[in-house]
Amino acid sequence: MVNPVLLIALPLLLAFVSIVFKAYKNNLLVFGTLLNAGLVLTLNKGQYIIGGFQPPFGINLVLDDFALTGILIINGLFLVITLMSLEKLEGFASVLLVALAGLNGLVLTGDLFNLFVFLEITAITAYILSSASKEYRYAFNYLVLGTLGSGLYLFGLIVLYAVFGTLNMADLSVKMAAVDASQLVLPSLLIFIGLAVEVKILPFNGWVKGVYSGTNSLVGPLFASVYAAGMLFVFGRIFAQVIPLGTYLRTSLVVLGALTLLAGEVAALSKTRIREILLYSSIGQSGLIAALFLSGLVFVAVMQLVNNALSKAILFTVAGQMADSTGTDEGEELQGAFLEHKIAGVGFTIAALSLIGLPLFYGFISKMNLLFGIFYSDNYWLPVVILLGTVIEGTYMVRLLVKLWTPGDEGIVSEKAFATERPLTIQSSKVMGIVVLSVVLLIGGLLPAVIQDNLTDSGSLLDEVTPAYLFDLKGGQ
Amino acid sequence: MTFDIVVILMFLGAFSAYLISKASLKAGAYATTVFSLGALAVLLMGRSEIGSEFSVLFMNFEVTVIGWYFSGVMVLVYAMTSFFNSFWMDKMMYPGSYNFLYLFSLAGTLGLFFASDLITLFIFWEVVVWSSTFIIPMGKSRRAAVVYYTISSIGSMATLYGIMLVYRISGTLVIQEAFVPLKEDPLTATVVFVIFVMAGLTKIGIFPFHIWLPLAHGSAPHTFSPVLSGGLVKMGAFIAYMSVAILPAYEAFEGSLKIMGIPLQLYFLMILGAISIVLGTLMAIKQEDAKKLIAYSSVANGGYILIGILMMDQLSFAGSMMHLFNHAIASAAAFLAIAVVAYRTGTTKISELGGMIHRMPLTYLTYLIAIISLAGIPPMGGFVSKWLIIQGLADRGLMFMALAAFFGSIGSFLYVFRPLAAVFLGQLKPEHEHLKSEPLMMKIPMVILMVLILYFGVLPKWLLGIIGEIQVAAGIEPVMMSGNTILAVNGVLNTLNVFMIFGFGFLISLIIFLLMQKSRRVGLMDTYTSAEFIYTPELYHYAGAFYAPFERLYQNHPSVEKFLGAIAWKFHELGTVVNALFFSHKPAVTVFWTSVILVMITLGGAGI
Amino acid sequence: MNLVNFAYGLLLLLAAFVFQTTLTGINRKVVARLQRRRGPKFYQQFIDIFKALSKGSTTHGWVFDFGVIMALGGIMATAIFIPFGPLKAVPGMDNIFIIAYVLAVGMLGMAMSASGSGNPWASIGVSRALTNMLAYDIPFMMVVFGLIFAFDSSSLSGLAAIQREGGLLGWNVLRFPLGGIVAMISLQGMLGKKPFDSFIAPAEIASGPMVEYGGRHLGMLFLLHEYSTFIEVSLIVHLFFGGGATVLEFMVKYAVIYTFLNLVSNVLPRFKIDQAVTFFYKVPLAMAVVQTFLIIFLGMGVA
Amino acid sequence: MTTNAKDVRKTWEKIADYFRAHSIWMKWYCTGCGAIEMPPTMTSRFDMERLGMGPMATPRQADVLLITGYLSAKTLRRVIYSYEQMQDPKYVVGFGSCTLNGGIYFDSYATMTRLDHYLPVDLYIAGCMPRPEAIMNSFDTLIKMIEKGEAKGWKHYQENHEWYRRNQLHSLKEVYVKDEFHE
Repeated sequence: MVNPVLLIALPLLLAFVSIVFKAYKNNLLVFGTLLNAGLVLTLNKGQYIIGGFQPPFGINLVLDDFALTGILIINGLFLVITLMSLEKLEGFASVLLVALAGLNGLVLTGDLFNLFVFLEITAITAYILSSASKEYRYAFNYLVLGTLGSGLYLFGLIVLYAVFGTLNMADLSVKMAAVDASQLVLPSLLIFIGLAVEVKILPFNGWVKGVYSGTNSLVGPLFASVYAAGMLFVFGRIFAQVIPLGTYLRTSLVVLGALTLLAGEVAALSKTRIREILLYSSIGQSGLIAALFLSGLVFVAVMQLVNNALSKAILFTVAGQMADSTGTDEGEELQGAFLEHKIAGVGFTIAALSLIGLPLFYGFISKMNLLFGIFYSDNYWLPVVILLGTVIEGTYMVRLLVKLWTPGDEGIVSEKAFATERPLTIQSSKVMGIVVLSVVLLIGGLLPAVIQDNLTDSGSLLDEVTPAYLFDLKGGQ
Repeated sequence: MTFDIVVILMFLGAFSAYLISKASLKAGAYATTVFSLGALAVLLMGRSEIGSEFSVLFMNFEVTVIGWYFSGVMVLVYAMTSFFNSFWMDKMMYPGSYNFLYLFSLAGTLGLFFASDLITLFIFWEVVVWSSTFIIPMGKSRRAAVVYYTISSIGSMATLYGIMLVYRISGTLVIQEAFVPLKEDPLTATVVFVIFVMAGLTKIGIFPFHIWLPLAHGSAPHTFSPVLSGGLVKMGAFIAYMSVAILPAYEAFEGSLKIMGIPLQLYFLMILGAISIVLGTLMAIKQEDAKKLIAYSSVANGGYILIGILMMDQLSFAGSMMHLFNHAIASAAAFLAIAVVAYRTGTTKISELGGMIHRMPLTYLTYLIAIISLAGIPPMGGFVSKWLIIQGLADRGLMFMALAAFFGSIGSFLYVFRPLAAVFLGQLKPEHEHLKSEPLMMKIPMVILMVLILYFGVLPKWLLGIIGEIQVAAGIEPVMMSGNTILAVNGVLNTLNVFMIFGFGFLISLIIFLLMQKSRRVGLMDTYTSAEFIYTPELYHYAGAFYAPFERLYQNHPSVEKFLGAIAWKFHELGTVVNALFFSHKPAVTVFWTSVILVMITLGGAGI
Repeated sequence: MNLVNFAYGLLLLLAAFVFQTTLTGINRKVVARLQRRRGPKFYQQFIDIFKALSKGSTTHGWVFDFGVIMALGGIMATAIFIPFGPLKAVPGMDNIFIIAYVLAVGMLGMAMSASGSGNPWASIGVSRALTNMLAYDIPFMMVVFGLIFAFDSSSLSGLAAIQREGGLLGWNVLRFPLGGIVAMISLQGMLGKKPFDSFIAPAEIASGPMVEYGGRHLGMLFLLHEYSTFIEVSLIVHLFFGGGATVLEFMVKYAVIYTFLNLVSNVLPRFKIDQAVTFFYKVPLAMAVVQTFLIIFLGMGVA
Repeated sequence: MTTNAKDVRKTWEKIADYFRAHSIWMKWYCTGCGAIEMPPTMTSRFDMERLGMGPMATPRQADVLLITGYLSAKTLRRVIYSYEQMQDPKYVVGFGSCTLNGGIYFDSYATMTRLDHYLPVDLYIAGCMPRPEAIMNSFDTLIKMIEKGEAKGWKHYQENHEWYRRNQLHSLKEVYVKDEFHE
């Protein structure tokens, strides 16, 4: 019954209100995120037309399973992350409200130009948030590259509009499908690059290093899980459902995604700072998910996306908090950091293991499904890349975990005395948030049906892949 | 019915052990003993229920003979080692978590051995890997855990690929059915076989995946090394068994080139096994740390087990299955003995010890019996199994495997003797004058293991009976026994007679000894010194570089560790290169790459 | 297995002792003649052993005693397994691998006892002895492996009987000459005769493992030495020289081989331990591998 | 009863003494001179092995301690150590005049002039140096002594240990097992 446009309008409204009532802006933010999260649960699927013009002429919101999963993840994680790091808001409350609106809009919109608008709104909030680290140079880099991406996206859009005369997604997908895909390489590629900047596909992701490596416990998880999830949902929407890719372009882009995965993992392996490790891991995961979307495996891509978003929220929160309270996130200097923070440590561990895809955690379920999916699309090389990536990812994650849990040099028994003396504090709100997210990961791993059922139909807008390959968790066969 | 309860109970037991540890560490440690002993009891009593099937959550299980046998070995090792846990509670960084992970990994192995579909198998495989990964760094090395995890995950990821491939081909994950279509397609079968067996190879520590063993076994907590070496390594043997027996490799590779009746694919793996034997032996000989030494011996023994399993015949296979048990308990006993020494002295370096027999004779005896079995000398269990393997090799005429087996066999005398001579015998150091003997709780498992090693060396009938059942289940001729005589096609072995004659010889020898004049007891320092006076026992103790002349012969050996290390470093460098190429703080670089990609893909697209 | 077997075993042990010890005495005489000396009485070896047993002794702890008892016991048990010509104390127990491994009990016992004395010379000697063993045993086992494959039997008396069927030319040393040479060289190593005697080198490591022994311990080690010589030479007689249809035949073959090795030993200098290893792995091992290859892949000399 | 038991032991001892007499293993303690006289005695010219004699590597294995040449305070200490490491029954043979009375070094401050003050010498071989013939001759005597049960020095040492120990300590001026580097 509730119109999903409220998800966009309400935060925007609250953002304007918060500018007026500066004193209450944090409360307004909490109120807005809570309200949004509550609203998500009451939504019904369907098409919502804004302004009375029927599509393809008017603007419309599409709330299918895919979008529903998207806003569920975005609003849910946004809420948890905000609540975890309220003390880090520092006047970003209004920006965050705008960001929430933008992200919801991204996922919900059914129109490519509308999407561009939301993309810009979201990007602008991201630029602002990235300046929270006081490294304005990196924020500026981000701004430059983000603008470049938007520009290319817009350019691609113009070409499409010139050819097909419409920007409505459903309409466009039908019209584009009728044309030989090889003639649409340029606009598809332009749109791809435009989105790839935000999705962090190699080599368009030069900004990530600077921006992510300085994030605090609020901005880090927001970027790595909420923003990343939002952008990937858009990416999936467009490339799995709207723009049909020719074999050539599809293969090239999947290769690019696979390369991103490998490059990200390999780069993470060579790093020692926790946030740097995590940011490269994020790049790798983005590459993987993008490759899955490009292969048309929407369902498993969403599963992996959820896994990545949940895990990264925990990981970046802890890493950001470490950097915030101790002034460093160098793994070597934080040896044994979890000794005094066991719950957060366990959460961090669960998140890391889930990210690697180890059993008992949700990551395992998603990794199994995505591998089965890829095999069923008769692609035998991508699993090799993914498994290689998993090995590398496991290596650096375990290396990091071992360091954070058990201090001590090689050759001597690990002892409490070797633990770091830096004063690490983790607020109870963060601990609680971490517990909630880890429990979700655990439940997803042990009783996958709970998460599964909410995702089952999210690949169904164009439904080119029926999820028949799904590893049936109840039968095992 | 009992088995599903065991699996679930063990997982619950892991959590309860953690909770109990929060109340009292010692109690938590005892809980590990109680739970693992309980599992052992249930396993032994539930033998009649072999063949039962059950499901937990989305995982499916079936109790097979081989699964039962493997889990019995595993639980036995865990149960015996768990007696030691309580002594390290105050030394351990995370004692509660240790107890938790200890039982958790045990539960994982149970699930693994009972799995009836490939995904369940893989799930428990990974559960065991990650749970043990977090125990290892509580010991002496953090790097060990990482190397262990990496090597394990290389294997398990390869196996996962194999599982996927099998599923794609056969459309089922049930272990008994999944491999059936492969018989018609030897090429795919080869690919599946090679990648599927990888996890097994990494876990047994077959060359070139052996590098994690000495690192992890050598530096894990003293209470976990026995489990790693005696127990977890055997998981690899299980995978190897699966890939040969369930695939079934001999049928699938019927048409391929054969060497002495062994398909080339299997022969290649056997050669890897043979290399492991030789390499494990050579490396064990030169180790300066007792635990590393036994770890390398595990590499060598893993080679035997692998070769035997790959033979899939009446003798060697039975020998290999039995060796698996013998090595498990003997290596656990040896590690436990070293653990006692480490508990009392705080070191496992051979050259820092000596004369421990004068302080802890029972430990010495445990170690002695364990190494007699490891070296395959009668009347211990290890002899029977090695005899079977070698008779089987002789029957087939696999001379290069036999060459390695002989080398490993004789070489094992060298390396097992080294800790015996330098840790337990020789001069007692002054600082160890006042060491106390081993505590009672440590004596219990050591005595049990000693008795078991001796018992199965003298009366292996029961054990070989079970192995016969396994062989029947795997579709090969079971090992023949009449009374206590093992009947091989090319020789017989009556272990009881060997034992009795040995006892007879010992008796005569004892009588001669007792008939003669009583000896005068002198101190250890009253020895022949070319009439020189000596005062420093630690200098009068031959421990370091024990086999120096022999070690010199291969000191410049090529090292696969260096090679693998170089590969790891190359990945590291690649990461730096990627970083430098693509992740610059200058946006111009990104713009440059963007235009490159744009141009390349567009031109490529236009070209097509 | 019943008491009769044990009685036979005891008799066999006595016979082996008397035979081998006399032979050792005679060989001392032979060697003396070779060096243009008169040499000791032919029963000198008995006197030496009994004298040693009659003397007082010192001990360094229970493992020092226990090791010696275990060593002699193990070697005696092995000797019981060995068929004395056609005579066998326990039928069906003369499996070559059993003998090879039971033999190791004795080695281990002695090594243990020697190290238990706390004297580093002993440990050095043991380390050399074990290294030596790693050198000579592998070529030997390799050849034996070939024989077992060729005749599908690993019983000493069985292998000997098969050889006797073919008359003189049926002897394995003639059928498989390479293997025969390897076995003889290995036997030289097993017996610890020159050039492979660096582990007891009296002048540099004070007789190695034996350094701390005196009195009854030493006497028992002498017994052990006689028995292990008996076992090792018998192995070769059975494996390569057709064993013995009669006790006399066996004893003659035995005596000839033993004396021959002794003569060889007395004209050779001593290898360092690493030289011995290198030698064994370069020459006899290569020969053994070639021989086994010929047997297994070409069936040369088998039928 | 006691005499009977003594007789039985005596028979046993007689047999043992026969073995001991005909199998004499020696530990040579050569202080400088005298060592050169041993090889000819051992090799083909005189062939001591025909008497069942031979050199041994360590005192534990040896029956006879053959001390050649003069002894100083430094070497005496080691000779005593070696002697005490030997197994009973053991015999001491003093070789050359120096062991008897100090020989040409009789007036040196460091020379021990009378070996039998410190160890129970069963047999002296006089001469400077004694030729191999003399050595063989004395070995013959030693064999006969042992066979008859007359070589009882080791028992004498046990019974008069106090006296020997006093002499040793007197001459060595220190605890006899202590070495000069450790005081």
